[in-house]
Amino acid sequence: MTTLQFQENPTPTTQRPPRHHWNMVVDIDRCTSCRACVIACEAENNIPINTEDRFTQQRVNQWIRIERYWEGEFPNVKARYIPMLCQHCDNAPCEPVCPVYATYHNNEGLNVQVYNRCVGTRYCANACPYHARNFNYWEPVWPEDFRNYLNPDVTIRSRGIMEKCTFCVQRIRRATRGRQDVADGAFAPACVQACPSDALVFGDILDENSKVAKLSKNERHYMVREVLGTLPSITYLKKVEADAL
Amino acid sequence: MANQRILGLYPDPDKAAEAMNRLKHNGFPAEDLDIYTGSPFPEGTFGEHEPQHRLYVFPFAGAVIGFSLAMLVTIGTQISYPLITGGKPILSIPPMTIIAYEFTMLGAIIATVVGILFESRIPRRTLGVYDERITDGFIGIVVSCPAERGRAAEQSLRASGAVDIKTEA
Amino acid sequence: MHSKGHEAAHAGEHLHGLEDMPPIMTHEEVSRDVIGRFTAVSWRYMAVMGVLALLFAIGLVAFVIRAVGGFDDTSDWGYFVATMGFLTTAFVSAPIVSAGLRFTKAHWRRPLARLAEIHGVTALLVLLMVIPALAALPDPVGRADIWFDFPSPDWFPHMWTMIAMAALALCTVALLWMHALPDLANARDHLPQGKVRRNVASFLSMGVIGTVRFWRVLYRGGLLLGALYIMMYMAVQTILSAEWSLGMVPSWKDSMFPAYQVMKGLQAGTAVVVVTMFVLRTWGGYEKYFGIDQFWSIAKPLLAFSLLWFYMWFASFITFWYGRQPSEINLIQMLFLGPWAVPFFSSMLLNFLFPLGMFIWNPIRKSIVGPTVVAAAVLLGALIDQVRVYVAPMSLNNHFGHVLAEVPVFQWPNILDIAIVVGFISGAILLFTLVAKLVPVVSIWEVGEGLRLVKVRKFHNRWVRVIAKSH
Amino acid sequence: MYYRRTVSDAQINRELLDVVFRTPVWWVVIVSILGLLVAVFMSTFGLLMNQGLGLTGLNRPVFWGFLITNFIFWVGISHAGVMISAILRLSQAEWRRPMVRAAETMTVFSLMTALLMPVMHAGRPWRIFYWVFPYDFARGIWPDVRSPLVWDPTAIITYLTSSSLFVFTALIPDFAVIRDRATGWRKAIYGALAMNWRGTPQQWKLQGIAGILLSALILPVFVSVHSIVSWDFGVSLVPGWHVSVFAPYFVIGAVLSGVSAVLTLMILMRFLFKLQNYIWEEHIDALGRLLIVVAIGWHFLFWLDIVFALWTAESVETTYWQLRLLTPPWSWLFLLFYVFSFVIPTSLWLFRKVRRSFVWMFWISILVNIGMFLERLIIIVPPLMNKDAFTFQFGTYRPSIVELIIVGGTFALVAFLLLMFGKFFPLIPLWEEKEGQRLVETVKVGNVEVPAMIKE
Repeated sequence: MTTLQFQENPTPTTQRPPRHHWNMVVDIDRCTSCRACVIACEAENNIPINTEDRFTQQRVNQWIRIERYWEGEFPNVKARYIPMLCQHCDNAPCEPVCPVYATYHNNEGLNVQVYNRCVGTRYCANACPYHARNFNYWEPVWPEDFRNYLNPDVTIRSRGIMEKCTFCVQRIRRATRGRQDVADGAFAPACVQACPSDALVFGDILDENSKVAKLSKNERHYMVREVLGTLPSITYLKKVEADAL
Repeated sequence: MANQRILGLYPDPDKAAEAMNRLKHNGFPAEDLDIYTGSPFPEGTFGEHEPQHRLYVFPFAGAVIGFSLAMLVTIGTQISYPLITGGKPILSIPPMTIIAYEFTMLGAIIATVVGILFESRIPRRTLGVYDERITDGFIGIVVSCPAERGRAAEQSLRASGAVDIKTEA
Repeated sequence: MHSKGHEAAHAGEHLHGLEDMPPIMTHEEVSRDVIGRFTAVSWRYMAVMGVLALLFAIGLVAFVIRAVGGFDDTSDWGYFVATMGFLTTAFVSAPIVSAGLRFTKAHWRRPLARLAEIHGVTALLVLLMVIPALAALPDPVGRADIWFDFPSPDWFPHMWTMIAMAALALCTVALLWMHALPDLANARDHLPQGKVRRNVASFLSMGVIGTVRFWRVLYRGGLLLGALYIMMYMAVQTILSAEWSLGMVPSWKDSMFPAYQVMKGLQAGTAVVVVTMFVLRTWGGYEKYFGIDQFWSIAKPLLAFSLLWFYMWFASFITFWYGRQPSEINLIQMLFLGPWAVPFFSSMLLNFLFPLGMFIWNPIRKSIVGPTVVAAAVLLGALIDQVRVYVAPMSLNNHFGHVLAEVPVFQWPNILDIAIVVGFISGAILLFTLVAKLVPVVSIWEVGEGLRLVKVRKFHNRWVRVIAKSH
Repeated sequence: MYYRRTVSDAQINRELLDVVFRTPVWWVVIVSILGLLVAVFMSTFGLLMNQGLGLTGLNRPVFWGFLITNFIFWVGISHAGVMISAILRLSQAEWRRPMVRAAETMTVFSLMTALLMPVMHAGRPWRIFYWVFPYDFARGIWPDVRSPLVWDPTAIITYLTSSSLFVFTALIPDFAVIRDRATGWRKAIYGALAMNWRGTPQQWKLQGIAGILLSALILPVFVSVHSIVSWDFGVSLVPGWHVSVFAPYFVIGAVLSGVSAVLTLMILMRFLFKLQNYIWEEHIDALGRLLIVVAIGWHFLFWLDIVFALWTAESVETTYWQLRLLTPPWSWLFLLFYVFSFVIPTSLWLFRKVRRSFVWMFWISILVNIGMFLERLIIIVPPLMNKDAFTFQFGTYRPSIVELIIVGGTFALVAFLLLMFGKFFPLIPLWEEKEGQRLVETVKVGNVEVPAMIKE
């Protein structure tokens, strides 16, 4: 009886052997849905401002969003929150469908989006089971006095291309450039940094004593839509029921 | 000595067939006789000699070329840009089969068309001795023979009711 | 020699195109010849019957032993179900060949339409085999099945499957009998008095007289029944593959599969017809009717079906391969690349690669032996393929749940399985040999009609065949 | 049966080349109107390119809409050409003769139109040719052969090339006919095209073989093309798209829409080009019967799709079927599509009179194609609208005016191209018609003269 087997990601000889595998842990129990992560992300990554008509057109551009579910009947209604962002799957359904290699998997476990390769077929957005990809339907514009607030480390995406959460790859690059090893928690993506209740934890799963590595072994851990076999890089920790304690 | 091509024009197939028989009977070998028609007739309607061709070689050659080209492109691109997408193997066979299939068919088809043109000997430099009425349903019989036999050929053509005779040195 | 029946003023002089004209007989000759062979019972025929009957008996014994063993373990019944699937795929689908060719008004179908319809009678055998196969099915609750818990009486939980199968059997018998009526009448009129066979024939022919009205009804009714048969065959293949193959495997959602099985049916059915033609031609003395024309023409659809075999397989394979969900990876392991890889690739060879490699050469298509060899290979491949498709799912030890968590190991046939497979297949052939003595194996009236509609004439300097449109 | 009216070769030339030598008024009028529409179409494309896809009705969950539907629709239409000519050539059906070339030509033009759609629908059209023809080495990378969107251009360009060559090969003898009648510059051009064709037995034999051989080679391509298009959906994990039956289902659907498109074309040709002597009741009757068979086969696969989606009764599958079948407007569209492309064509089985009436068949063929357009829309959009697990706002897709203009414009474009072709080349192969006329025979059975064909 052979049981479930996945093809291991083949590491091509020409690529450097993986030194890091960036992962994130999201503790649902700590999330208060304050949406600080959403704002931080927009500020860090030069995301066009989601004006009112963006909402009415249903073309909101959010790299991270908070999914809200209601449970139970009034008066005892429970609100559930799940921060949802690109899961950087190891078997990402969005990658192979791109005709021009605009998105592929790099050797640090990141699902990379290459803006100037993208021709905007939007096939990846259809393929993504987590609904984490955004398309620039319009040319992004900022008010005149906003120009100086834009982050110089991040490309401004033109109209007609896909974009999504990059795990703040610019920060990763700054932190790891020319270094052999990076201390755990030495840097973090904007959302993680901004999270007041430490619901989001970021780190390198490859070193065993990193916070991420420990938390992801927590008994509450699960992955979203695990049955699809996409092997996400984001582990979620279940809510602890107050009445269960 | 110069070879001469004589065209006899016939309004209906029966006369043409008769002319063919007569010419053959008068010692003009079938491979020196050619027939121009405005539309296809069943093979051997006029008792002409079997057309020979080697068309079937072409599609196979084309298919081989197309297939190897496809292999070159698919394997080449995948090996030279070893980027992992969706955890699929760097050398993914199923997608390669699809592209290889299309290239193979494309090669075969292009080669076939080339073969058809080549085997029907077109494009050719000149039209040669010819008559517009042929595309109106007339039938032209062309005898190519040494100049001194031209007279005999012409007679046989006339004898079976050619409405017109054209000669080209 | 060919001059008979040719409208030739001067058949003496040799003209192009005469040599490849088929010999032309008259209606009377055909009738006398076929009726004669129909009544004659040679020792060879008896011998074949004996062997087949023996094998079938052994198969039945093996089946009884299995039945005593009980119906609880599906893996016991894998090979039995596979045999059922093979009979449905190969023999029961044969009438589709004749029906389809009737639609396209192909003249070369005339001699072979009847034998294809006789093969359809195997549906009766399959109808009987369905009963134990149904008993072997696990309880549908908690697993997918084609009836979606559609209410069926407790005393007969699987009534709908039975009804569908019975309808198919009824339709094929009707198809055979209807098209045999004129020939039965012929036998009634031309067999000597007092012979048992004559009485049977006259009973079956039900006093048919070839009035204009009768012929019109025969023509229209034949087309209608043929259409019904094809549609019903699709339904039955869908039910069989859904109940005993797809439904056995959790999370096997392959909407292509029933269509794939139907297509395999067309391929194997055509192959059966080819092989039967060869047998009848070589040992039955029917070489006048099954000529190059038949083999050459039927080779083309056979090639087309072989190509479709690969096409449809690839279409579902690429879906699973690209999807790469855990259960899909296991499914590929189970069906193609895992323990059942050898059967799969051998059937790929026999059903696709070999026919393709042979049939792209016109000389091979345009021969007697070529198509026969390919058809035999196709049949062998079809058997292996059906074994793979039915035994692997039946041998799973958990048919419930939402994902296919494990891949079953390869299951070798034991002696009982082999006896069952061989026995029931020879049972089907036995059925054919029996029915072939009940109705003429070559349809006299259709061949006769064809003779009236085909003429050979002189066209300027050559001979041509002139074929009239029947309507 | 099919050739009861016998026409002489000269008359065939005269009647079928009429439009080639004498420009009728209706042609000028229609072509100029269509040209205007095409201009509107192209300028809309320019606007879209200039302003960006914000002009479309697409939004965050629904990334693909009308344009992709239109793409599939036209690829589907293009399948008529090979369906008709190849299969009928191989089976040597006599009634193919008047319709082969028109069908093949329609294949070519509808494929060209289909190729426009992905270009317009991409975010950066000016970059897209790199994806189709990888010339742009600035990126230092070639397309990813693993992507279905790379299989697509490969297949479609193969199909386009081969069907154009197919049309051209069969045109050579007719070029010769025009060459012999034309004068001046026309003679020069057609003469060059005819390449001094003379019509020797050798050349005719090769024409015959070309018909059979090319059909046999193009037929597999034709099957592969729409299968590959279907895999754009089939291989992705979107529930409702990830279905294994899509390949044959799309192919047969394509044939369904294609055959009815050929019907429309035939009837329009008979009406516009005055081809009463060549296109008769028998032809549309035969096409009608073909339509019945195809519709039934298509329905089998359609039914399999539904049954095996609901097979395991998982919510991911049932939700979008609820959307398709029960939620307006989709429920209405679904009903329309089902009636138009299944109920109507199959019920033709019962009505021989309808099958043989040009007016009826014209409207029916139009309805079938409307139904097939809806089918593609229903296949594509509802699964996208429904990302089952998530709560955030689900887009409802409504095509914008721009998309509507573009979709409408493609019809004008194809009609325009077909009329242009019909002006300069005969839409009915002259030599096939002449051959057909020649092979007519009758066999006397008893008192009736049964019409017959000469077979070699």
